[in-house]
Amino acid sequence: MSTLTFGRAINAGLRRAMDNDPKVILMGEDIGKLGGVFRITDGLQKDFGAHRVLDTPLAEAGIMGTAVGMAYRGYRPVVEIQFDGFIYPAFDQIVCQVAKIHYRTQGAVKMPITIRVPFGGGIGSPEHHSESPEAYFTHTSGLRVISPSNPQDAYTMIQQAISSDDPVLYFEPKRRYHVKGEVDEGSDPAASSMEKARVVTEGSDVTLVTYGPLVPTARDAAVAAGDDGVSVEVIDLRSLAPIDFETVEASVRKTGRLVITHEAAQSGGLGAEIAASITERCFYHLEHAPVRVTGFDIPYPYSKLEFHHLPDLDRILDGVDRVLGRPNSLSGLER
Amino acid sequence: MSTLTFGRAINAGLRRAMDNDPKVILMGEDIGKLGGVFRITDGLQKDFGAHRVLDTPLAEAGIMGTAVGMAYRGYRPVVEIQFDGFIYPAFDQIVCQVAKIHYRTQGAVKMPITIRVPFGGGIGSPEHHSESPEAYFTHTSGLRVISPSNPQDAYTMIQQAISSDDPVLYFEPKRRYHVKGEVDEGSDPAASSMEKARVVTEGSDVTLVTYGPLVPTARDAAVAAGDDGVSVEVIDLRSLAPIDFETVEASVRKTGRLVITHEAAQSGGLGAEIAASITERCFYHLEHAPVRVTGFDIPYPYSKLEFHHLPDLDRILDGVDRVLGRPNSLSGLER
Amino acid sequence: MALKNIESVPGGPGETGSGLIQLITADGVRVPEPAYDALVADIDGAALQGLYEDMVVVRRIDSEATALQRQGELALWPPLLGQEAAQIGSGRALRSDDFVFSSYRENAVAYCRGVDLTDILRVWRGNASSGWDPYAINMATPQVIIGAQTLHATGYAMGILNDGDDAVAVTYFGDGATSQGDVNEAMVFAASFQAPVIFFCQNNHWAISEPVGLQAHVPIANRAPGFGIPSVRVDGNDVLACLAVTRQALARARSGGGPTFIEAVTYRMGPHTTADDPTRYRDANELEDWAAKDPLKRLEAHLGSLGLFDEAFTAAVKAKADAVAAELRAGCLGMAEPAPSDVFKHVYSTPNSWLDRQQDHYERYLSSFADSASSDGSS
Amino acid sequence: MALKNIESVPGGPGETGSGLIQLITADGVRVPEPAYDALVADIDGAALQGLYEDMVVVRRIDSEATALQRQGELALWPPLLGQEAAQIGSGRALRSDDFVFSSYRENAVAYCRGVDLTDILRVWRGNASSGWDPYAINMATPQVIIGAQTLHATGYAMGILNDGDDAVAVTYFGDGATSQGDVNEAMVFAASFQAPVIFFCQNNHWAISEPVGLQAHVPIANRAPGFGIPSVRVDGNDVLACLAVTRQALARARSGGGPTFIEAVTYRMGPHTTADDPTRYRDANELEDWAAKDPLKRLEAHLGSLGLFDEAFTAAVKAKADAVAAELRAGCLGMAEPAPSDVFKHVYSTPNSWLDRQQDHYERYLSSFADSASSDGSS
Ligand SMILES: Cc1ncc(C[n+]2csc(CCOP(=O)(O)OP(=O)(O)O)c2C)c(N)n1
Ligand SMILES: Cc1ncc(C[n+]2csc(CCOP(=O)(O)OP(=O)(O)O)c2C)c(N)n1
Ligand SMILES: [Mg+2]
Ligand SMILES: [Mg+2]
Repeated sequence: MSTLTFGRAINAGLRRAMDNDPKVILMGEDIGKLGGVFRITDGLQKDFGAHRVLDTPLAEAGIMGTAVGMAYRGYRPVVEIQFDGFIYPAFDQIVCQVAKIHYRTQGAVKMPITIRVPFGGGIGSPEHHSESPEAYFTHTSGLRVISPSNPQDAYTMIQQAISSDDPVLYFEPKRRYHVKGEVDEGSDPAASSMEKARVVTEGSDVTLVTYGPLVPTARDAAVAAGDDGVSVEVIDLRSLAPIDFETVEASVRKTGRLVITHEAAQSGGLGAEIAASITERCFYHLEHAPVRVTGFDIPYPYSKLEFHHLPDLDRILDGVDRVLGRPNSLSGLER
Repeated sequence: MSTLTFGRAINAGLRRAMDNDPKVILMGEDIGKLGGVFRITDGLQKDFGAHRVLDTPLAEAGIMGTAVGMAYRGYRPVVEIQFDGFIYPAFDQIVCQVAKIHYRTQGAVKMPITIRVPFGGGIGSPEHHSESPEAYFTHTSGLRVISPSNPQDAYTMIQQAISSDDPVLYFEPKRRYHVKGEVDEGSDPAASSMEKARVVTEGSDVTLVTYGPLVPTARDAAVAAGDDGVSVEVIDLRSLAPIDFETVEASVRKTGRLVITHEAAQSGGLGAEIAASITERCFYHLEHAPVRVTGFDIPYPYSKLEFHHLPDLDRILDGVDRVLGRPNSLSGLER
Repeated sequence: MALKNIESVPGGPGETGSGLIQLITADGVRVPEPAYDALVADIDGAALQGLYEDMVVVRRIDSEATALQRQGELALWPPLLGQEAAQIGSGRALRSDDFVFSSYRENAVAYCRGVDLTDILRVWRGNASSGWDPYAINMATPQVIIGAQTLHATGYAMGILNDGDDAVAVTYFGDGATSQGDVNEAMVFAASFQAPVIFFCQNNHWAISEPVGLQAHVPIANRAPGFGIPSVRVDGNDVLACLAVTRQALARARSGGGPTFIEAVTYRMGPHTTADDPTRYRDANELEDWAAKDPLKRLEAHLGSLGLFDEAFTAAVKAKADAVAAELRAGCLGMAEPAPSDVFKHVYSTPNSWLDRQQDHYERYLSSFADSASSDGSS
Repeated sequence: MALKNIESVPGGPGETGSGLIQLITADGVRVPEPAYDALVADIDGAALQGLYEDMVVVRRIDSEATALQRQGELALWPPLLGQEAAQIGSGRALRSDDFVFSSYRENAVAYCRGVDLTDILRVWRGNASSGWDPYAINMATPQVIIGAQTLHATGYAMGILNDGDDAVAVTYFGDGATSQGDVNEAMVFAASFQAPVIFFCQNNHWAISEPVGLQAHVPIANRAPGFGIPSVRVDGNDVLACLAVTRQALARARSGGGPTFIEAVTYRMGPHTTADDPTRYRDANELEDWAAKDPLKRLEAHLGSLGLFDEAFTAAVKAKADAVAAELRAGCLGMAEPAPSDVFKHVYSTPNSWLDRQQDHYERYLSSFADSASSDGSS
């Protein structure tokens, strides 16, 4: 066991994947000497060489499209998108190529590409540096989407993503890069599945589902609710596509109440899919409609206002009150 | 009143918008002499000149980005994307620019861009020609998304889109281009709102929500269900972002049962948002969980199989049976 | 000053006059071209006859497929009529371990790669998203998104470099494609990594209804040097010249010289696809002008001048073309129909819980018909 | 042959030697350049002094903003240190009805456009998504998505054409940006429509940690002619030369001659932004070499040689810079804080039922705090 920050845990996972398989190649902007703007790839170019860690020209479609070609050639490219808001120039290559080539070629060609995306807000950045674009990808058939919430998962799941023969979007909650945690660097990533959700905190009154950056916030909310006599079960999805609905369903069958929280805009966000699917799966166990506590339907705001947009402990607790029918901010509203 | 095909109705609406406002400019690939691959802009370059109907170089990001610049200069560009599957190269310009410039400039700059997208399947085409990408855009704050289902709406709504000061995605159900209908060419587009849903068929047992290409299919399903003694209320959303949930809610409060159908993949599709929102708004009126009848989570399949992917009358009726708790394909499945 | 579409530009990308590499004129005369003659010194009479046969065969594949489309056996077909020399000349220059990333119109290149004829038609019949296993013939299946494949080729070439191999990636695309960001980014990457990739642009003068002058105001071959990539403009209707310039580019790539851009100036003599009606936008005279430069005719004339175009030869070629056409037609008509649950196959390479559930539900749905009524044969 | 990043290329885009338009040498000597001298014939001593003052002021804005960032008053700042001549020379060439589309580093251009100083800082303080009304100074607010603005400028220029106007759109971007598809597509559109747009590329040798040799293997100015756009490579640290080439491009555009591409070869002397640490990737010697070519120093020397750099002048310039810095600082510190419900403003220009509902709910939420406890000041 070692104590690593979230960021260093990803670095360690990348290093191990590169050690294990010479076909693993990193590509991205500023990932070489600089080690990336978040230093996630720090030291890797020095240790593995410039032919394994490629500083690419400044063009995301180009990075993604050449990664596709490298995958055709048998490589396992790991692409870094510098910030969430810069993934869109690569959208066409992701949606029409990365996601579809396996289907297009009837299984003949594999696309084992990992796309690392530092995502989410709360770091005081200007426009395009704090977005949560995951729902675009969870709606895209052919992709897998995961997001770790702690150093151990970060370490394990990056290796699982790289060894997956399917393309994987790996969303890194950038505001948690400095969080420290215990990491078992000897653990075998193949021993677990990146698709399983995890019950973070057990509880019996309300199921609170989240992922990535809001997992710590949700855990804090559970503690606060506990102080208030409400037992909240927190689930960290880990995999966003597919979602491990069995785990969520089992919890909701127990609690009868579901709150979902994410930073992304509400309309069409992942919360909608979770609410709809869980309602389908356990309608008769629900005591209240699933409640969504999310970002608003706005472009990510400038930093002085970002904490109004981002769900926080209080807003989550308000959602918990709502699902429990306790007094809350919308009490008395004709709905 | 004149009888027009769906395609001609759009053409007539474009013509009227161009007549009324010299700032309306059409841009796209092959829209000039050819009149577009679907002939929607037929004759417009001849009548309005090559400076109003621009055949552009073959580059969707370029088209969208220059449209942004034209809008900065006070124009109202109407962009044609040749097929749904070719919108992705423009995704970055749509999501980061078209959708955000009004917010970015604190209201100083308007982006009255209309993006016309022939969408959906059922026409026997190869890959990338039959997609339903609407959920990517309904999840993008700053955009409005609409989809007409009949010639009259096509005629009215294209004019409403063009006169909107906000950017509008206008999704055209291409497999319905040849459907004929009555169009009142003298009608005032400002007299109605493009955001209102329409009850197509009244009913009391089940609410069936859809839009665009599946509206006729839903109507047929309502007739078939009626023959079977089930009264289905069909709602044509018309606006996909924002959705007129008041109209859907009113219907579901009456029927207690909701079925949603669309061609797009299920997971993260618009059906999820509708199911989640309606469950939030009228949970205690629901007799059954909302049922989704949608395309699968697959890349759009080759044409010999497309009618397995696309919801049709039988699959919708099976969904109606499911929401009613009548014998259906999933009867007896432990859910 | 006014805003308008510019359709043709003097000295622009549609012109064929100057700086075009040509080894056989439109009249079939072999003309010397010192920088390239040595590259095709091995092409003797028999080899020329072989190239001619190839061109006849692919033209026959093209017309047979067009006929199949007219007869309702194919949903669509993109003819390559007029572009035989560009595709055969370049395609025949490749080694089997080179790898091709093409668009949808390169059926003649696929033929050179040894594709099973039936495989060419699968996608156009609607029986598959694509026709063949790319690794079986080292050619990716047709790319529909204009220009996207140029990046794939560049990335593949980067992989070749990393493997220390001397294979080459070759990407085919059209004049219209050069406007796409992807194609330009591919040149940026290719130059930056000095990747062994050939950009083979068939300037067939049209992108559906848009003339090449709308995409560019100077010859397309001029574009590449600005990215640091050497380029050459070749008569795309001259099979020998196309072979020569491709061999030159391959040699450069194999020896560490990096990418090359080839513009093959040719002409799309047919419609964009069988769904297109070029009379709406194209002058009949233009077609006539180009008919005079037909790639097959000029090789006929040249072979004739060498005494190699006798009846025995033409009969053999015709027999071969007939046989290929018959095989193609039989393959088309005999193609097995897909099963409904094939829609769920190969979306992922490992099980996916969302999709598995949908498949299970759909199979239950299908079998509910089998139960309730007589089977409709779809399950 | 191996796959690797190539960092510098002989004769490549990082070299400054050949073909660079220069009117004032690094030592401050005015050298003749026949094709451009006439374009700046009106720039007398007073005008040169004006340009010098501008450069001092914008350098002072830059250092004051950097200081504000260090003091925690700004979240981030992208310094333009070293690029003053490129921005002032070009910015001062423009007419007020021209329209600028820039990236995030063109604060000196904004200064030329007459921006309110406080407005420059709004976005970097986190108080707004952008700082000013674009129509007030005919300059779009900073673009963060690399290269996106080049298409906006091109579209704006197409609008100018359609209006029959003789204004010009000018877009600024970096060396790294030239790798983006958008920038290349902008050149395609600009050439196709012969739009009156100037592509002003500041090759400051770095894109964060990536040297320009990684983006290109030949000078960036070579790129444009391949698109049919004339280009010029100018000493970006020579304010007079930058003024001259921009005037030439403007005249061409105004008279229907279409687009021009200008590569101003300069150097980013500071970090990419205040969050960057260039010592991780950049050789200190390189910085020293470029310090010798500093744009202000050379103009000082030149003015000195003309007897125009006396104490009265430098004192006046210093006073102006001090005043500007004080105004900037005061504007920064005095900026009004946004209200919570400002997050909902200007997403749409007309009411939107989804968002209105969310705003209503959030305002209820905020007021639930005001009710239940003492107000936390956030509502
Ligand atoms: C991204 C994208 N946009 C638009 C299209 C529609 N489209 C198909 S072919 C074509 C023209 C292509 O012209 P060119 O590149 O010259 O190739 P050619 O057809 O002449 O071989 C267009 C616009 C597409 N397939 N992909
Ligand atoms: C699409 C996109 N990708 C990545 C980034 C991150 N990024 C910000 S600035 C920059 C380097 C830009 O270099 P250059 O174009 O040379 O401009 P300079 O910063 O030198 O002025 C990068 C990679 C971005 N802002 N947008
Ligand atoms: Mg073409
Ligand atoms: Mg730079």
